[in-house]
Order: sequence, then C-alpha cells, then structure tokens
Amino acid sequence: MNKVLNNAYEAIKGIEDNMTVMFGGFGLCGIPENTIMELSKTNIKGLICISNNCGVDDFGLGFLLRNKQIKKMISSYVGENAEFERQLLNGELEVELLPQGSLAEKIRAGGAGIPAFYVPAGYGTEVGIGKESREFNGKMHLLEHALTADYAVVKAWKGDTHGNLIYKHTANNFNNMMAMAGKITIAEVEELVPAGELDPNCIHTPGIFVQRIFQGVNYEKRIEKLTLSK
Amino acid sequence: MNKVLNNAYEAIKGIEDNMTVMFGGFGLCGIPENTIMELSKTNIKGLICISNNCGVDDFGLGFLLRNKQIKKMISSYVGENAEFERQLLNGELEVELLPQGSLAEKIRAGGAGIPAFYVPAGYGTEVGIGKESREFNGKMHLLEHALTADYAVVKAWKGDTHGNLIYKHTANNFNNMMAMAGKITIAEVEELVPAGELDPNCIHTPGIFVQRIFQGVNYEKRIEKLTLSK
Amino acid sequence: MALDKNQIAQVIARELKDGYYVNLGIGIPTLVANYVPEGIHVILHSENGLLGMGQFPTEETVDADLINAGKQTVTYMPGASFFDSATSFAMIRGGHVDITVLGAFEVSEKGDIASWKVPGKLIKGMGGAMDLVASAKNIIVAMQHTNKEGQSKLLKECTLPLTGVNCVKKIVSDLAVMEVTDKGFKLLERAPGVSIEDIKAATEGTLIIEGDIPEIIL
Amino acid sequence: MALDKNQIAQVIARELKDGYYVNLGIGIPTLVANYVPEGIHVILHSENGLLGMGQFPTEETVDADLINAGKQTVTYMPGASFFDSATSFAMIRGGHVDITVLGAFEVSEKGDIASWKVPGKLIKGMGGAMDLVASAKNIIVAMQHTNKEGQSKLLKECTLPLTGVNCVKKIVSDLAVMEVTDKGFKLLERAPGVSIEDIKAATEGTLIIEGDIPEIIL
Repeated sequence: MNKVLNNAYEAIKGIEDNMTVMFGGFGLCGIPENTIMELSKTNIKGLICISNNCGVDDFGLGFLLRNKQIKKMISSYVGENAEFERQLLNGELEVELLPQGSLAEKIRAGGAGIPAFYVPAGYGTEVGIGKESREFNGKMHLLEHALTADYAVVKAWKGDTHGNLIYKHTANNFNNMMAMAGKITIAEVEELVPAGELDPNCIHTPGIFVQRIFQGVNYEKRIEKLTLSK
Repeated sequence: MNKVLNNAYEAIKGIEDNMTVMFGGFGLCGIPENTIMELSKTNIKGLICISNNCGVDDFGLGFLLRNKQIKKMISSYVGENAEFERQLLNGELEVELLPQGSLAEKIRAGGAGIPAFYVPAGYGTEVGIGKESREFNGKMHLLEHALTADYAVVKAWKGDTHGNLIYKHTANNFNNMMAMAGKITIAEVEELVPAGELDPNCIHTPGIFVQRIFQGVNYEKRIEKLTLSK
Repeated sequence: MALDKNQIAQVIARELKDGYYVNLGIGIPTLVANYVPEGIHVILHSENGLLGMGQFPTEETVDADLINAGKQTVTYMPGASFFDSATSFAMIRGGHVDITVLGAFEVSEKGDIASWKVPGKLIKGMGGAMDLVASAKNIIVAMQHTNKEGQSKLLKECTLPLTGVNCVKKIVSDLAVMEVTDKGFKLLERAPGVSIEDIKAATEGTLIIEGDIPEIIL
Repeated sequence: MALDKNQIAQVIARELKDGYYVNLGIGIPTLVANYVPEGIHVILHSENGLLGMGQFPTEETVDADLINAGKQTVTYMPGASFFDSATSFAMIRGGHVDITVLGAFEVSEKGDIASWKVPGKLIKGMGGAMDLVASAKNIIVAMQHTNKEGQSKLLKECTLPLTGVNCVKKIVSDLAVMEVTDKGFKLLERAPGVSIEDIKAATEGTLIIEGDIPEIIL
C-alpha cells in the first residue's frame, strides 16, 4: 500500500476538465493551498467546485476563478470576492447556494452511502423550490440528496502514511466530510508521519477515506479578517 | 453550569416507568456499568431500551432483563442470553431488530435533527416490511426514521466538567451517537477532569450533548469472549 | 429614546441562563457576549466547528486555524471542543443550542424572517442562517424597528426572500421587546421614553397591546 | 477432494490486493486473514469501530476495551484508527470497504443471500450483516456447498429469510469457485479431484459451465 506522493503536482494526476471537485476549508481557514495552487497552473477547466466558500480575489479558490477554471460553484456563502461577482453577473459562472448545514450533511451523506435525507432548513424559502417536501413531527422538511465528487481535496494538520488525518482547531470544518465523499480523496498535510505515530483514538479522518497524501510546503495560511482584542 | 453529579444514584433521577432509554456499548464493551447497576436496584419498569445488544445473563442489560424491567428491546443482535430467549418465547418481551448500521444512523439522525433518511440495508428482507422504499441511483432503499430517547446513558474513558467525552478504543461504538440522541444524556466516565484538561482537538463527544456526568466506580469491564493468541 | 446597538444586546443578554449554549450571529448579536449577566456561564457555539469560543486574540495568540463563523480570528475557552461542520450543524438541527440570536432585514407577524438576500444586490449566500432559523429552539432577532427611510421592518408579510418561516420567537428592536404570537407581535416592553404610539406607528404588522407595557430597565 | 475450511479461506485470500480494506465475517471468513499473500498489505475493518485490526492479544496485552465485531479480544496495528458505529457503517454503506467476506446458510442464483435467521430457532439478530451485503462493492461468500443432509445450499431461490437481495458476487465453497451472473452460478474452478458432475449434483440453482474448468491450485 502506498498512498504517499511527493507533492501536489503528483497528487492532482487524473483531475480533468468538467470534473466535480470538493475543496475543504471555511473561508481561507483549512484550505488545501498547495493543491489549489497546483491546479491553477494547469489548463484544467470547466470544474464544478463544491466548497463552502470561494476564496478571495487573490487567494484560495480565487486563483481558479481568476483563471476561469470554474464552471459552477456549489457553496453556502460566496461573498468577499469581486471577480466572483463579475463572472456571475456576466453569466460566466453558475452558482448553487445551499444552507451551510444542509451542504455539510449532503457531503457526509455522499460519503456514508445515504442517497437522500430530510432537513427543515430552507423549507418555505427559494432553496425549497423544486425540492420535495414532507411533514415530520408536525414540521415541514425538504428532501436533500447526497453530494459526491470525482475528487475531494482536503487539508489536515497531521497525517500518516495510511492516510489518517488530524485537523487543527477550526481548520477541520468541511474537510472531514469531504474526505469521505470523494471517489478519490487527496489530502495535503502540514506534517506527514509514519503509520503508528498518531494516537489511534484521536484520528479525525480514518485512512480508508484517503487515497493520496502528501506533505505540503510553504503554507501561507492567510487570515481573512484579522481581529484582535483591544 | 453544573453537570457534575456524585454517582449513578443521583444521575438516574427522572427516569420513570415506560420511558425510552438508550444504552451505549457493543456486547459488554463500553457499557455504562454503574448506571445499569443502579437502575437494576430500582422498581422502574416497562422500559423501552435501545441498545445494540442486551448484555449477557448476569451482566450489563441482562440485570434489567432478569428483573423484568424491560418491556421492549430495539437492537441489532440479542444472542448469548438465555433469560432473553425465555422472556421472548413467553411473550414477556418485545423485540425490534434492525441492521446495525441502520440502527447507528437512526440514532445519529435523532441527535442531528434529521427525521428520516434512505439506506439500502434490509431492502427485500423482512426488515423492509411496512417500510417505504424508493430507488436511488438504480438501487432500492428503505426510508428509516430517526430514533431519540428520554434518556441516553453512555460510558466514556475520560470526561470533563463541561461534559466533553473521550472514548477508549472500541468502547466508543454506539456511545457517541447515543449521547447526541438523548433528551437528557447521562455520561459515566472512568476519569473526570476539570474543563480545560482534555485536548479540544481530541474530543469525541462535545459537552453540548451531555447534561449529566459522573465518575463511575468499580468498573468490572467484563470480557465476553476472551480470545488469546496461541 | 431608542436603544443603541449595545443596549439592544444588553436587553437580549437578560435571556441568557446559566449553562446555555448560545449561537450569536454577526453584527448586534455578537455584542450580546459583552453583557452576559454576572454569575451566569454560557458557552458560545460557532457554526464553523467550535464550542467554547473566547475573546479575540492578541497579536501573540492569533492563529489562522482558529476563526469564527464571521471569519474573524478568535480564541477558545477551557472546556472548548472542535469538530467538523456536519457535527456542528447536528448541534443546531438537533436542537442542542439553547438560544440563537441573529439580525434580520424584515420579520413578519407570523415569525417569518428575511435576512440573507436583497434582490438586485449581489447574492452572497445564506451561510448557516437558514439552518439556524429552521431548527433553533429559541430564536431572538436583534434589529432596527424601521429602515433608514423610516419604513417598518416588522411587517404583515416579508417582502424580501425568506430565510425561514414561522420561526422567530422574540424580537428586540431599538424601540421595543416583542414576542411573536399566533395573533401577531405582542408588545412586552418599550424602550425608555418611547411611547406605545411611537411603536404602533413604526410597526406595519399587527401589534398586540395588552395591559400595562413597562419600560425596559437597563 | 473437497476443500477444508482453511483451504476455502486460502482460495478467498487470492482475491486480496495490496492496500485493500477488508471486512471478514465470523467463521471461515476470519481464517482468510491467515492467508494474506506475501507482499500484500491489507487493512482489516471491524464494524464495531476499528480499522487496522491485529491478531488476538496475549494475556499481557488483553484489553476489555478492544474487541472485534464477534466480541473477541483483539489488538490493533500501527496506523489503526477507532471511531463510532455510525462512522464505521458510513465506511461500509459508502462503499469504502474493498472486499467483504461472509458466510451464508443459502445463496440463490440471483445473488440473494440468507445468513441470519432460521425460522423455529431463536432470532439472534442480523448484526451488521444486512448493512454489509446491501452496500459492499465486492461480496464473497464462504460456505459449504451442501448441508449435513447433502442438500444443496446454492439454490434457485433461497428458502430462509433473506439478509440481502442480488448482492453476492462470488462464492467459494468446499467444492468450487463460482461467480454469480445474470444467468446463474458460473463455475470458475473446481476443488482438486472434484468433477463437474459432482458440482452439478450438489447445485440446485442454475450452474453455467463454459469451456474448461480448471482445478483450484492451492
């Protein structure tokens, strides 16, 4: 068994035009910087990206957006991005917006083999248009379908050669579920250790969900809104 | 905020006849020994117990069974228990059997506010009788509904005064989801520490799911099938 | 005299009880954390995966891997825990969060809320707001009673795209504290020096006035 | 000569590939772990919440908190991880386990399997078997071709309550290796010294014989 690759260049092999790719992260926190950067150097285009956000103009998925590599975004929040706005208004980009919790659960469902489930979020709003609804316990719910992807790209703090992952603080966010939902899951980690060095009781993402892993370099970890105590 | 109690006697306050109670554990591994023992000393009866198994004749939920405190079991496997067999054949006990993964997911759904979801397990078998079925991706699925309980009783390795829990090895099993699904969740732990002592990146069950916690005593941790290497 | 933002937050903070798990939205709701009554310990939930959110960090303690749902850098308190987004929304959807405070563009007398989208302006997305309003046991809206043109934001029917239906339980505006009932907005308290007539004039939706309406004591 | 239990396990072990995640049921399937081919590293999944299951422990290393799905004490390998039952079955249901080996009372020519209940005997429950057969990408059944009375267990239709429908891909019995196809049991290999006629006689369901059927090489 060898899941370990040397770098993002090797890890993205097989990602092609028009594929669906999930990217972990919330805002710029916990995003797979190396892999995004590497994809931005390719000519791969027409991507359907599933990610809670779409980066900022000059960082994160903003790189792919700037290169017009993204055909469609499936997200819960896409603010703070002027290029995004421009492409959307010009009709160059499609967007599907989903409630954040429904998005998270749809991805988990994709990884867990649950094709569809009911949630109350969005009922009676435009999110519910075209979706089946049904009452449970006196309350209306929407039927939400699972999301999966050709590739899922996630970022972890520590990883081992079996693909086990540990996230740091709020950098977990969507990474854990997306790792479950990719047909092929690429994990980039800040520190890659031999199998057996991580505490087996403290693994966030078991290695079964990860097909490729590499130790990333030069993490910038840009802060979107630096806010300090007075 | 004070979730900490002194013992099982204090923790079971409020559990009454005919309530639905979830018990964590798989076989005898990771069961809430103190709370089960304490319940067996009461006259509480008519319980609907949700637990993957039902203990053995002289340990675990077998205590409650022996006292005829259980009206109905919702489980995936109820073997290794002669008293169970006797009560079932005499019509003294009801049993609802569910596939183990569906049981686990129904409990998680209960805790996560998902009233129902689709799974393939059990379709075409007697588990599917009376359940809605539907095709997704060319495959038939059953609609499974969430399970919740008046009380959930779980057992953890370490816990803190905020109710955060960490399980050891395979003693996690159903405990984590059941903690989510109890209207009131009672956690008994081998070691109770002040808030702040557990690594916040390594919490299995966040304290929000736990209303009562106490440090248990005299854990026997009986082994059901001791199997050693030759 | 109408309440300022901090005073609105202060009034909402009276709803907090010891041991509450609390989700505070962006804007005025965030200020509620500054007015937690003495002797009361609440735990702040941030839907990006943190229970036990603390203050903003110092330059020494700032950590790019530790942000809140508004993407601001934060810290965590003793007893905190981190988890993925699915688990975080399991807490919300499963009704484990005791109180949710959020802002709104409009609220209807039926408890519908509009807070995420203004047609003609860029759609930024609903984030976690739809999940929160659909599932929270207790939703309090912090808002201005009227818009800049003086038009009521407490309406018979919302005019903007909805975030959720039939979900708001209580509203604290700059003018009043109101409960959303089957029959409309029930006036509970009024801002110091604000008359019932002032509130009536500022409320398009049905306003229910029963008995004496005391002034808010700050 | 019919295969013994260990030989059945040995034949199934040929299906293992490097890096496979493998779930082995109770009985003969457990023995498969003893025959993993050299140079091949597989990771054993135990549905009670363990990936990377090891051998049975010694008296010194035995731990009540570390058991397998059959409730036997086990150990764990470097690179192992522990998780709750919902996550464990997410692995199974989500198709992340590469191969599942389990026993059966009966298998039908359509790939239906009966393995959990015999009417008239006490119902013990299906455990994780229904989840496994409904979702595994690759299910191999290890079984005896006939029961003690010599009656076939490879049938046109199962007579016992089903565990799952249309799911078995391959069967390794004491007499033969068979693939389950749209048209029935396709004979792939026969046990050393067992004739095609012997297998035909022991198979009630449709048996497809095309070309030469080689003997199993052990």
